[in-house]
Amino acid sequence: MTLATTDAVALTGVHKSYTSKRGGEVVALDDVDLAVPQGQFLSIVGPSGCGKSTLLKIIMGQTRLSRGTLSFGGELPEGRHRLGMVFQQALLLPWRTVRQNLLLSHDLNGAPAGGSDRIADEMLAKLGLTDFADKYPNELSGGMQQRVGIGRALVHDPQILMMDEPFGALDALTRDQLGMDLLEIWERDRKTVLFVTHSVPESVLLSDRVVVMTARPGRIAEIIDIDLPRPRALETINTPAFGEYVTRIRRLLNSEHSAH
Amino acid sequence: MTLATTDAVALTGVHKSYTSKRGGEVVALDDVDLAVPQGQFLSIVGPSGCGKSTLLKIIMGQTRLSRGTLSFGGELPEGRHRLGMVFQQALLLPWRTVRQNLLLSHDLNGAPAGGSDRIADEMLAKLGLTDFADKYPNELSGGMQQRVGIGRALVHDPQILMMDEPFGALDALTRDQLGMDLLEIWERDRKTVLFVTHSVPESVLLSDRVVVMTARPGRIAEIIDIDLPRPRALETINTPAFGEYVTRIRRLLNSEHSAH
Amino acid sequence: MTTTSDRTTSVPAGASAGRPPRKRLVDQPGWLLATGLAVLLLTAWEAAVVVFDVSPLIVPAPSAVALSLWSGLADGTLLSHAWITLQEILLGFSLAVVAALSVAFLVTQSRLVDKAVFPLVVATQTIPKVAIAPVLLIWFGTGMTSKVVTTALLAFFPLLVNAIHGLRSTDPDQVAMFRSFGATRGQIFRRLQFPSALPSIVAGLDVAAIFAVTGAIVAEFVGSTEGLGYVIQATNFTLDVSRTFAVLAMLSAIGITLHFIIVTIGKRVVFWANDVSRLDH
Amino acid sequence: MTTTSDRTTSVPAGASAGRPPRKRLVDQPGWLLATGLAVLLLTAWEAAVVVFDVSPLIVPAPSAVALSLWSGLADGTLLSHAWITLQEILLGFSLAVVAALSVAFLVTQSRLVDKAVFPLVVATQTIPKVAIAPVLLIWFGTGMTSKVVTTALLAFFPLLVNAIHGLRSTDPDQVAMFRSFGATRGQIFRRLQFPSALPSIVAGLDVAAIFAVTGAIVAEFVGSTEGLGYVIQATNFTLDVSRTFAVLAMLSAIGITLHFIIVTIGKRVVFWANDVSRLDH
Amino acid sequence: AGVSACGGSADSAAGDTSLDVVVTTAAWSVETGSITLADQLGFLREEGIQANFTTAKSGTEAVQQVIGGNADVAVATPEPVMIAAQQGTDMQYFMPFYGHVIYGLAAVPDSGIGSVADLRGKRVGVTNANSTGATLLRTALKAEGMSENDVTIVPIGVGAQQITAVRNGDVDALAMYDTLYTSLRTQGIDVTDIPVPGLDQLFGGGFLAPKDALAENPEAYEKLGRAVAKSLAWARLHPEDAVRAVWEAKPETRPGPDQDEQKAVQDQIAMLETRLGALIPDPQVSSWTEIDPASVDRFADWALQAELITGKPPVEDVLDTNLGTGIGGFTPADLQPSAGS
Ligand SMILES: Nc1ncnc2c1ncn2[C@@H]1O[C@H](COP(=O)(O)OP(=O)(O)OP(=O)(O)O)[C@@H](O)[C@H]1O
Ligand SMILES: Nc1ncnc2c1ncn2[C@@H]1O[C@H](COP(=O)(O)OP(=O)(O)OP(=O)(O)O)[C@@H](O)[C@H]1O
Ligand SMILES: [Mg+2]
Ligand SMILES: [Mg+2]
Repeated sequence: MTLATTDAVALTGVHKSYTSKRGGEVVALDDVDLAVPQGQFLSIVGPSGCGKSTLLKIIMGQTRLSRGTLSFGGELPEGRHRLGMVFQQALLLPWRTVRQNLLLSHDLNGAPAGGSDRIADEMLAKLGLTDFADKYPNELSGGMQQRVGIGRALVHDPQILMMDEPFGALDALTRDQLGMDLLEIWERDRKTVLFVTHSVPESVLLSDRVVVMTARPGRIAEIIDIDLPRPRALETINTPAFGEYVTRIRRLLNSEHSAH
Repeated sequence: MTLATTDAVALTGVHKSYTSKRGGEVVALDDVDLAVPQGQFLSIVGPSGCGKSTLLKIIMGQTRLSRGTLSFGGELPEGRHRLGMVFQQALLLPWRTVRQNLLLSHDLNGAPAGGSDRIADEMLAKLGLTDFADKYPNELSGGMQQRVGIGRALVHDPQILMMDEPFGALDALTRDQLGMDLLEIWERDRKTVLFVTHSVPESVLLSDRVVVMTARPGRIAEIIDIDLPRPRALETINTPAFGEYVTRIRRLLNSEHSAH
Repeated sequence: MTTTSDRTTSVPAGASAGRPPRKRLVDQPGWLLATGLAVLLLTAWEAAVVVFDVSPLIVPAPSAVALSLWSGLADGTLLSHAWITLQEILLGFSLAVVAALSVAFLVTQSRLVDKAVFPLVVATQTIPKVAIAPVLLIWFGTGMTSKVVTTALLAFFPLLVNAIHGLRSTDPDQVAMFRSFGATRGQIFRRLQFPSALPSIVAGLDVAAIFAVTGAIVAEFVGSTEGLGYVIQATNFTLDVSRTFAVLAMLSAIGITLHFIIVTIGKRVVFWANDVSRLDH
Repeated sequence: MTTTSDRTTSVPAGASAGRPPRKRLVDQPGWLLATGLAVLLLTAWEAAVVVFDVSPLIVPAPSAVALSLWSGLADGTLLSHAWITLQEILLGFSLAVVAALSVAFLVTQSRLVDKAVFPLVVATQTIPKVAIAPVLLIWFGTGMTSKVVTTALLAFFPLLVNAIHGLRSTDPDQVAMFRSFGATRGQIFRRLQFPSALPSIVAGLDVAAIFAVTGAIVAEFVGSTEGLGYVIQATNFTLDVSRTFAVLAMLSAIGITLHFIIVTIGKRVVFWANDVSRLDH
Repeated sequence: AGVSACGGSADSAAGDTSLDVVVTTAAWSVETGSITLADQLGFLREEGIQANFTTAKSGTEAVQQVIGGNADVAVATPEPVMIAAQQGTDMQYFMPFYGHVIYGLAAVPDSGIGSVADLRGKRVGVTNANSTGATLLRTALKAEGMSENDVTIVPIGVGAQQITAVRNGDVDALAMYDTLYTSLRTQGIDVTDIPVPGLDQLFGGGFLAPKDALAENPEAYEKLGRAVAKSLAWARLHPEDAVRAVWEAKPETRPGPDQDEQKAVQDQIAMLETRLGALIPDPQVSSWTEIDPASVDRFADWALQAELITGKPPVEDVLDTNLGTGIGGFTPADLQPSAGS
């Protein structure tokens, strides 16, 4: 796969295997070709252990690929502000309050304090954590911590936003609400988003494309374009087209699952 | 609320508040009365931060309650084998392989090695981790780790099993499958189960009763008896009664949510 | 099945009136318990000295030590010597902290320093300070500088190892997160690695402070005309063993004070670390 | 928008044929880099001695030290002394490990010991071993026992503090999990707290080993007629400074060997700990 | 051995009486090595005595070893003994080792110092601020109507460090002991003695043991003393042989490969003669083994003056004069080493 002019990130023939402590290799990704156009909202679904986190970590530069090419394109600012990630764990800094954790990237980039405060307040409200602004992470519930992790990445506002099961620890309502907030933010700036989720409806509701992966070795089974009109709302769920996409993806996942 | 003869655990007027590092109190639980009859499968749903984990931790004896009474009843063996918990984080021991982590409670209780091996193999198959028996936790994906945590508690086979969002990091299929496995194990022994989840259908599908909680201060809004025939299967989802329960609980959660 | 509950956790004692709280020994404040035990041990020691008729030239009775300590404090001599030693300890300790943290920074930031320089640093640590003290005297003179340097040399290594250990145990995922936020190397160090290492660094500071006390004394042994180490030598020469022990008691007091200062400040600085008390109930 | 990618991570060098791998300095093995730097420093030292005509009584030339080391090794005297010292180091170190881990166990398991005994342990640590040497000699004799005890006393504290620090940083949730599995206190210690503390304990062992080397030498200074510490004293008297430095070189070799043994074993034992290399790319 | 051995009861397998002897020295040297030659040359075996020689860093520590029952005999200078006697711990000298007080003052070449009076305003090097050398300096200054505030006391240690300090010109004068001056001279630094009147009339120290042990089993101590006295006399007669014998027994005293062996022999002979010359003025006469009570008394006077002690112990308390004659009961003809052990 070659890099189109408008691709934010492209992977060609990517292979990743881990060598185990006790010897033996685990192939996490095999022969993955994926190009993500600038400004696209792309979801990745697949069974547990199929290499979704590995894929994001490779793009982050956190894990080296064993074979293949990773390239970034387009008008990306050098070095800074390029990538942002919400990890599967919240990864908050225990010595910073909720507000300070949210503003981490602002602090690192020397943003003026005044503007940051307003941004933090808005984000706190969105996350439903206004009362917890001055609490420390270990005073929060699991879901609250995860919300702070999401907020931190959104405040960072990167060119490519990667989210690894960000809503996993949240109740349905908070989840829907944050999903809509995310969509709203995305509609405004059209940053590139790579979104890993276990919820098929969520992937359909949010994305332009859904990548369905197979387990061991992690391969791309199919990439499905979601041709639903934008802007989308929670009501989109009730349209027949939505249901069809969901059924189709579920069937794909099922067949992949039973093949093992 | 008094302790009925058949109650495995009962909470009366339980109040829990945390004192924050920066001063100020957070009320996590307020005036909670709850009796769980022996052998009941009880689910707890509620918005993020409403005190679900706190409730389980109080029963575990991991957190002290501020006011109220906690009592255990029935034919519980002294000390050992009484409580088991799947935490919101997997909490695996990084120096033990998957198999060794699964057999932790066996090792601690000096079980004979032979029988343990068979149990571990069965559990590994159920969890879909047979190929990963000899891997270490940091060689697993997030969902795989969570599965080991679930398996460990099931192998332990306690009188009261508590599970805090055990399926949060799993894809829908694995989730359904493990839910059914859990139900099967439960049908066999009828241990008492306290199950925290964010999935309303899941709570209805699995439980005898569903506790709906409200956020800050964490109170019990309503306790709903699920009168669906057992044994249940995934097909139960398609019955009208099931749909009604789900709708009713969702409505409750919604109203609680919008009240804030 | 029984109707009685086999375990009941009730309202904490403080809230329920009427029931008098049963004070257990372990709930007494730490200083009281430690002092109590110390008094007990000193009494046993006093008794042993009397019963076994131990020569005061080898181990004096605690009462004699106390008397000597009192008279030495009263006439001001011990205090003025202690002040000298304390300065050496504090200056040496500070020097060690700066040096150890700097080296730890370099070792953890540069693989070249780690591989090439660190083994040599370890190699120098085995050289007994007493053996190179003469060289230090020649380089830094007989004044306070040479004592401060010796003190720092002794306090340096425990802190260095702990700082490196702490800096290395930073979560790699968090480093990746900082990188993605465009953090510079320096920012990753200051904002992430350093705070992550703090619990380990505090443990290192604890050891370093205690070794700084020993370091100052050893330095004074080698060549000095003032300080508590000098007093130990002087009283050793005059076989005034009670006074020697009185000085040792002062050193213990200095050490334990430094320990508690570091532990107390450490707890405040590393407020987020696991609270031990959570393990005990 | 540009068609070129501004960053491309390609196949690792090893897999793609044809492109010769560019060896960077930092990729050389550690021993090579450290030895290289050591040789560099020794050359500079040799040059400095020649150029500034330094008296061999202050700092002998490395060549003279090497010669002295060689002849001392060849005629077996240094080796026999080294063997004595090595025994003291290893025995003292082992004693310190047992004592420190036992005390750490008691301190972390019993709040009473923590509150009452631990402060007294800290208090004793500031007492310079040289000052109580006569007492140690009288209690433990002039033989090897007193040296082993002194060595152990010096190595004890860094390990103790690190072990306590490590044992205390166990995750309380995991403790709760063990409790729910019916684990006894002993099991929680052995199966959870101890392994959790291992990374910290390994750091403590590193410091303790280095201090054991110093401890044995200090012990031999105080009163002994054999061992490397004694040789340092003897050669100081005979003004054989080259031999003194040769002994220091041997001590460094012993220290660095112990360090690498502990680091290597440590890495295997604590295989699950954060891999540093993951931070560096 | 332990305390019981000095009663002669705890005999070794060979039927010998075993005694633990602690010698004040940081490390063996040719001077202290001449004591242990008694073992090497077979003199101890002839007497039926087994001796275990160990070292202590200071006289105080040596004496503490005896008080603590860890050693039977100490070789030490008299200051700690006087102090201990004052505190009621009786230990008696039964044989001399140092001819007279080994401490003294010396001027660095070109310092222009010729007398104690010249020391005013000068820097005086001592091994350690608490050494007897420093004490001697104080009393000498006091005798001249000065105090230690009129000079600067500089601790410069021993060995290479000390020589370097003198070479660097860090000090103008020294207050140390005799062999250190010899050591400086062998290094080409020709320090000159500053006369302190009466110093060579003071007792210098030697072998001591607890009073009751000496009373209980005088023979054992006499035999030990005689064996050691023989080896000292032999070393005095054959200094080069003695130096080489010590090298053989204690290889660490041998010069390094980068040192000139012939010079080393000469240097060490000089050290040996400094030590034994004052003790044994005439090698043909063995009466040096007797300690003059008057010299001990004079030392007590000096210690009082130096404020080391506050009251003078009676000479009998620190001196056993009964063994001296027996210890010296040998002639030069007896000094035939039996085959080295
Ligand atoms: N250790 C603590 N210190 C202070 N406050 C705490 C602590 N643990 C929990 N809380 C507070 O108690 C409340 C309930 O927390 P809890 O973890 O029980 O919520 P939860 O229902 O499990 O939420 P989630 O679904 O997000 O896991 C929250 O408001 C939280 O901020
Ligand atoms: N550090 C590692 N060392 C060895 N193997 C690893 C490592 N990290 C991941 N793996 C393996 O790579 C495969 C893919 O893991 P990855 O975390 O990418 O899965 P995932 O799709 O994110 O799964 P989940 O939905 O459970 O989070 C798994 O089989 C896992 O065992
Ligand atoms: Mg994942
Ligand atoms: Mg929770």
